[in-house]
Amino acid sequence: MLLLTIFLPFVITLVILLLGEKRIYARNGILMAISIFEFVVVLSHSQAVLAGKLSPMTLADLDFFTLTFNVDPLSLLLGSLISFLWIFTTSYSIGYMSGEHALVRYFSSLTVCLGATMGIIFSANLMTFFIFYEILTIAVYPLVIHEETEEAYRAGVVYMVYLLSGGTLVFFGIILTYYLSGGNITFTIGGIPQLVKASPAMLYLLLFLFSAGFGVKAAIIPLHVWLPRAMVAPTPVSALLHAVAVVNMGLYAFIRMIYNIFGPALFAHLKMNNILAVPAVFTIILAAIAALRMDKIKKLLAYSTINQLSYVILGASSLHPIALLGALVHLVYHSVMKITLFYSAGTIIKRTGKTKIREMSGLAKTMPVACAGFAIGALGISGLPPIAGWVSKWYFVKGFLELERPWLGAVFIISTILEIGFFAPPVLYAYFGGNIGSQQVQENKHTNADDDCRFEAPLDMLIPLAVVTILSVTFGLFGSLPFVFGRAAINSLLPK
Amino acid sequence: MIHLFSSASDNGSHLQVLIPVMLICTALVLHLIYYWRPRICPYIATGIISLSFISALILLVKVIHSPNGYLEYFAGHSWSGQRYLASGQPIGIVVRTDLFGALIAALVTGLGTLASIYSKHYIPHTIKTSNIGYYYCLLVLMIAGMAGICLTGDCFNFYVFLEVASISSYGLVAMPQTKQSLEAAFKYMVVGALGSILLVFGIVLLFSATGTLNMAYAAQQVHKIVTAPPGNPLHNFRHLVFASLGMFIIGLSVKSAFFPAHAWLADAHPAAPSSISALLSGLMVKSTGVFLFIRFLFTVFGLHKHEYGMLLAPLLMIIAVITILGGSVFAIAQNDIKRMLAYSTVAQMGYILMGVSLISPAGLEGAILHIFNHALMKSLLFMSAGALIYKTGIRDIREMSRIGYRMPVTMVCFTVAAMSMIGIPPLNGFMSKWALAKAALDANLPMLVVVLLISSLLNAVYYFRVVGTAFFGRAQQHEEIPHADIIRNNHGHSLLQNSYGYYSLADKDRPNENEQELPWGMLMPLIILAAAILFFGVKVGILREIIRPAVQVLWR
Amino acid sequence: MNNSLIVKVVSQKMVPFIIMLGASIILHGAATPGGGFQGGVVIGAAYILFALGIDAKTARLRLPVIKVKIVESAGVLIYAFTGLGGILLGSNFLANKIVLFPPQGEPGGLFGGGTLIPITIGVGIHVACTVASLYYAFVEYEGEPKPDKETE
Amino acid sequence: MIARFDYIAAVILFSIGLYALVVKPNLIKKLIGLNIIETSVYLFLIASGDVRLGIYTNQWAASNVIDNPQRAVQGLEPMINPIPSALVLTAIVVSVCVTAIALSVVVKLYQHYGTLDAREIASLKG
Repeated sequence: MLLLTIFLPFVITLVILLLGEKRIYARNGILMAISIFEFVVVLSHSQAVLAGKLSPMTLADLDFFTLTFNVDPLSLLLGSLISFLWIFTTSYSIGYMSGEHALVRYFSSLTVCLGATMGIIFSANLMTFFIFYEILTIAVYPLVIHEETEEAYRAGVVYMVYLLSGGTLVFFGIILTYYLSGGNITFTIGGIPQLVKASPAMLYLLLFLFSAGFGVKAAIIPLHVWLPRAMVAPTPVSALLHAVAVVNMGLYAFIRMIYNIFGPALFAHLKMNNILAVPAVFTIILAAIAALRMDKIKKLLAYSTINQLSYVILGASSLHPIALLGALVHLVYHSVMKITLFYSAGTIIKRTGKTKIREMSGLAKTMPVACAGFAIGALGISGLPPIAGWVSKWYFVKGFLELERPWLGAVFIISTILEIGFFAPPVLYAYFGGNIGSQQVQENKHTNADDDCRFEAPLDMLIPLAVVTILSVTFGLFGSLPFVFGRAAINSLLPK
Repeated sequence: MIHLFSSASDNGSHLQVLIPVMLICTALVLHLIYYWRPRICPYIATGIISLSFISALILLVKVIHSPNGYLEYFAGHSWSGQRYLASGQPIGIVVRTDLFGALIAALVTGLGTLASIYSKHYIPHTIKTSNIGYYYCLLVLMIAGMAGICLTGDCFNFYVFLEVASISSYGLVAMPQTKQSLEAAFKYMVVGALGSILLVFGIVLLFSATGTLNMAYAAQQVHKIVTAPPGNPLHNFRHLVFASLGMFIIGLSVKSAFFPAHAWLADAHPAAPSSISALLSGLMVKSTGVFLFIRFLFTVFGLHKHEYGMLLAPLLMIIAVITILGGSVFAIAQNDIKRMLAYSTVAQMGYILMGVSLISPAGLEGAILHIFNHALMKSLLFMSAGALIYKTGIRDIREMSRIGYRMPVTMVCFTVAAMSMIGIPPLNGFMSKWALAKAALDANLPMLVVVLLISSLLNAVYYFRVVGTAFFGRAQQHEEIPHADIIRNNHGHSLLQNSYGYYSLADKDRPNENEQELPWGMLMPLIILAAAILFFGVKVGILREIIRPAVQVLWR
Repeated sequence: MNNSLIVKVVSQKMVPFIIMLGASIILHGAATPGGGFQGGVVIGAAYILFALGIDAKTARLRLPVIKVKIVESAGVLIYAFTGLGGILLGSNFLANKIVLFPPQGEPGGLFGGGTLIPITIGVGIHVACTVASLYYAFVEYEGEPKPDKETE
Repeated sequence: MIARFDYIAAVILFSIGLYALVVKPNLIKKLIGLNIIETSVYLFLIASGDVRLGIYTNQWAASNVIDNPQRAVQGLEPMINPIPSALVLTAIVVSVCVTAIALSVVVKLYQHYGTLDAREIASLKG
């Protein structure tokens, strides 16, 4: 069943390619079915995994390494999150993209992304991980350039250069690991044992290679350039990049690197947690300041993502169970909230063609659901109490206080203030701004003819938006599922 | 037949000589057959090459099962059965095939079969009809030469076969008779002849020093000379050995297009017909260049045994690094797809040299693995590029947008090979890069791994450019190819000369415009090669089981 | 080509003698300096002389391209089959034994070379034909009208 | 060393040939240069077959040389080695082939460009 989650999407891709541009309903049906199927299959593993049963599965022996897959609590957490959000990504994409060009390419790439993401999450060693990591990189390219404008192609080039360079560094890291550990590249609880014997210089090099390589996907600041550029893509793709697959895979890789390659003991012994904290703090503050200057909604969201991702890196590198729990939970919450933000922003852009913050003025009257979603997401990301984000921030701060590093806790406070600073304008404009926006609502030429503006957007866009908005609120008030998986993950990552 | 497969008195096999002999004999009658029955000529060529492929496979199996890892066959000895002089020097020409040679011979004949199948449809649109007979003649001769190089064990035999292969390839490069191909052929010929003459020089010096042309015996003598203490008369022959080594290194560097001498390759390989480009890039630079490089450096000069190996290694390593980076950087700058592939070949030759320069069994293993894998990948790349040119007449990468939708199978095959070239894991290119990287780390030279990775990244840049344009390029219509003059080929099709001076069929005369993308005869080699790339990526163990003992034989 | 009569006659009368010399060199290839290549070149040179004496087209009529090519290939095949004879008779490729020529010559004599005799004959035929056809390839080449530009 | 005037001649010939090959723009002259280089190597080859000329020569007797170098060095077994001559023949054949093909290519090039100047025949770059 596990292999099915990984390889079925690739088969489905072929089916989509064969169906062609014409058979829209069949394609949509298949896409929804595969998304729901994935979620069900991933969840079906939870019983066994939470009970502590791991069963690695070797698919092929490739002489130097094996293609092996495994489920552990961390991959269960990520897998269920992503397959769950995929349902909304698919349905939102179907709505958003209806009538666009090259949909076969779009949806087949999307499905390859699903398979690759699942492959990354369930891989049990570095090489298997790397194969799917690169497949994901390549599969996202057609999505980035989907608009086929000059800007999109330039963004595509930037994307490819950054991501492939990152992949190369990762690959070098893998070779070095292979070399240092004498051929053992399996993710091991507590780290790969053979690495302890390696010389510190080599291990620092390894840390550099992995962090720089994964840092591209996780958008650590000097390596983040591709992420705001890739905003030219359609909104569902941005959501995919920022909330669902791509950057989360960078974070996942970081967590795997810290806990399953180096291992907490070695990591702490070499003071790597302090080293890794530097770029993370740097990124958090700089990205927040950069976001203050942005006047486009999607750019603002991009920098907000960069800022939030480093929370997770900072929390994960702390090696403290509470901060780690905060990181894992934040991974989930951030995804949910960011997808809310993107969907509401996307709905606004699709319906009104507005991209600037100032243009959102007074929009709440014409598009109440979208603006409510945006406001809730913004509040959540900023970390205001009733909505999801505050829980994880609370854990971060608590963890760092327990670690007696209050200044790292202070970073979160500063960042929160900055976030309120940059998220306030759009929300305030939307709800309390002058009514200049309402006259300019223009009919988008792509919307269906039968949609006579009874709703502010087609239902297949509004429903996912509403669901993820509600989720953001519920997770804030009583979200227990992420904690169940998260605690299990911590037990497996940080052995007593 | 009496002793067709194994010789009566030696441990050799008749196949060792029969493979080149039957190819050469067929080649010489092929152009006569073309006069007589033009239509059966391609079939005869394909048949004889595939027959030699089967023979090479049988030979490979025999070599694998031979106790020493090589077969020795004495050609042209006296009837009395005397094989050696009293001093232990063999009489006559010794055809000595070890595992390495047998493997490459199988590769040569196998790829030759595919190229010859591919040629049947491709060639009539590239060269004059009256030359087709000569084309097949030269093709078979070239394969005979390359197979002969791999099978013999005699210095001068190497030279003769090398020249057979080289001269036929000069003719093949010139065969389209366009400005480019003629100019490229001239350059190729001058540089190639210079390289060959340096090789003769090397062989003569080696002969002067050791008094033999037999490689195994020469190796013993070289060992004696190099280890002779000062005062021993043999000590005086050291200089000859060193001079000979230098000549071999320079001559073979020219032949295998290492850095300062790489320019001819970038001209010659793109100018040839694509089926020949595939063989030139895939096999020619290897069998006449790197194969002999490994053969002479390890088997004869014993680089791993003597101290001059340690002196040469850094030099070779520097050349390798410059070749890798230079080739990759130049490849990025190209707009002509075949020229880009040719520069990519230069870079890949650097990889192989890098494996050799480590002077370790692991490095050699990686180098041989890469020889094999690169032959498959680059043949496929050139053949699919040729198919693009055959169908659409487009050589310029910038004009290729959306071509992947017009010719899906071809472009998918191209993509598979390109991904393998970049080093995407389950494909065979990754396996050899991995082996090279591991060897470099074993030799404690992580910088080489960095070079390898930078080059992979550059590979990714230029191959992705093609694949990206082909599948996701701008949908705009490309401009009309500016054509200087229109000529007519032998089928009455008008040929357009584009801005690069290459001829291509005009749109209306393009074959099978509305039918399937390519004739099956051209599609089949592509698909077979793509499957082979995948197969040898997943089942790399099969190759390593052959290569590991092959390296042991070389290492002795 | 308007040669003087003397040149024409002498060149034609010389041809058989040159061919005789070539044949002699070929046949004695096994025992003395010389052999197939040298003798073949001499015979080829005889033909070139012949063609120079009369004009090339007439010479061409005496020796059509296709015949040259057939004989040329036959030369190589003689070599190859001599080699294969060794295998068929139970030894190795090109193994040397006096089997094709009944008179068993003394070592150093005309027939002392064993299989070397057919080999040198094959090589000689091949080389002679090659030299002749090379000459024709260049002499009879009908190029397109050339521009008048000359270098150096 | 001066005794080996043949080697010196070979080196001089080689230099002349290389000069012609590199410097002369005319394609035919380049080919002549190539042939001169080849000739120099043949000269060297044949000269190295002559045992009488000194110790840096081929020692074909040579199964003897390596086993019993003194005798050959002392000139007790003076003999001209036939193998280099045979090799030279093969090499000459090869060079004839190369020259023939190269000349035919030059003819075709002349037909395309109307010149034999290598500086003007330069459509391939990069």
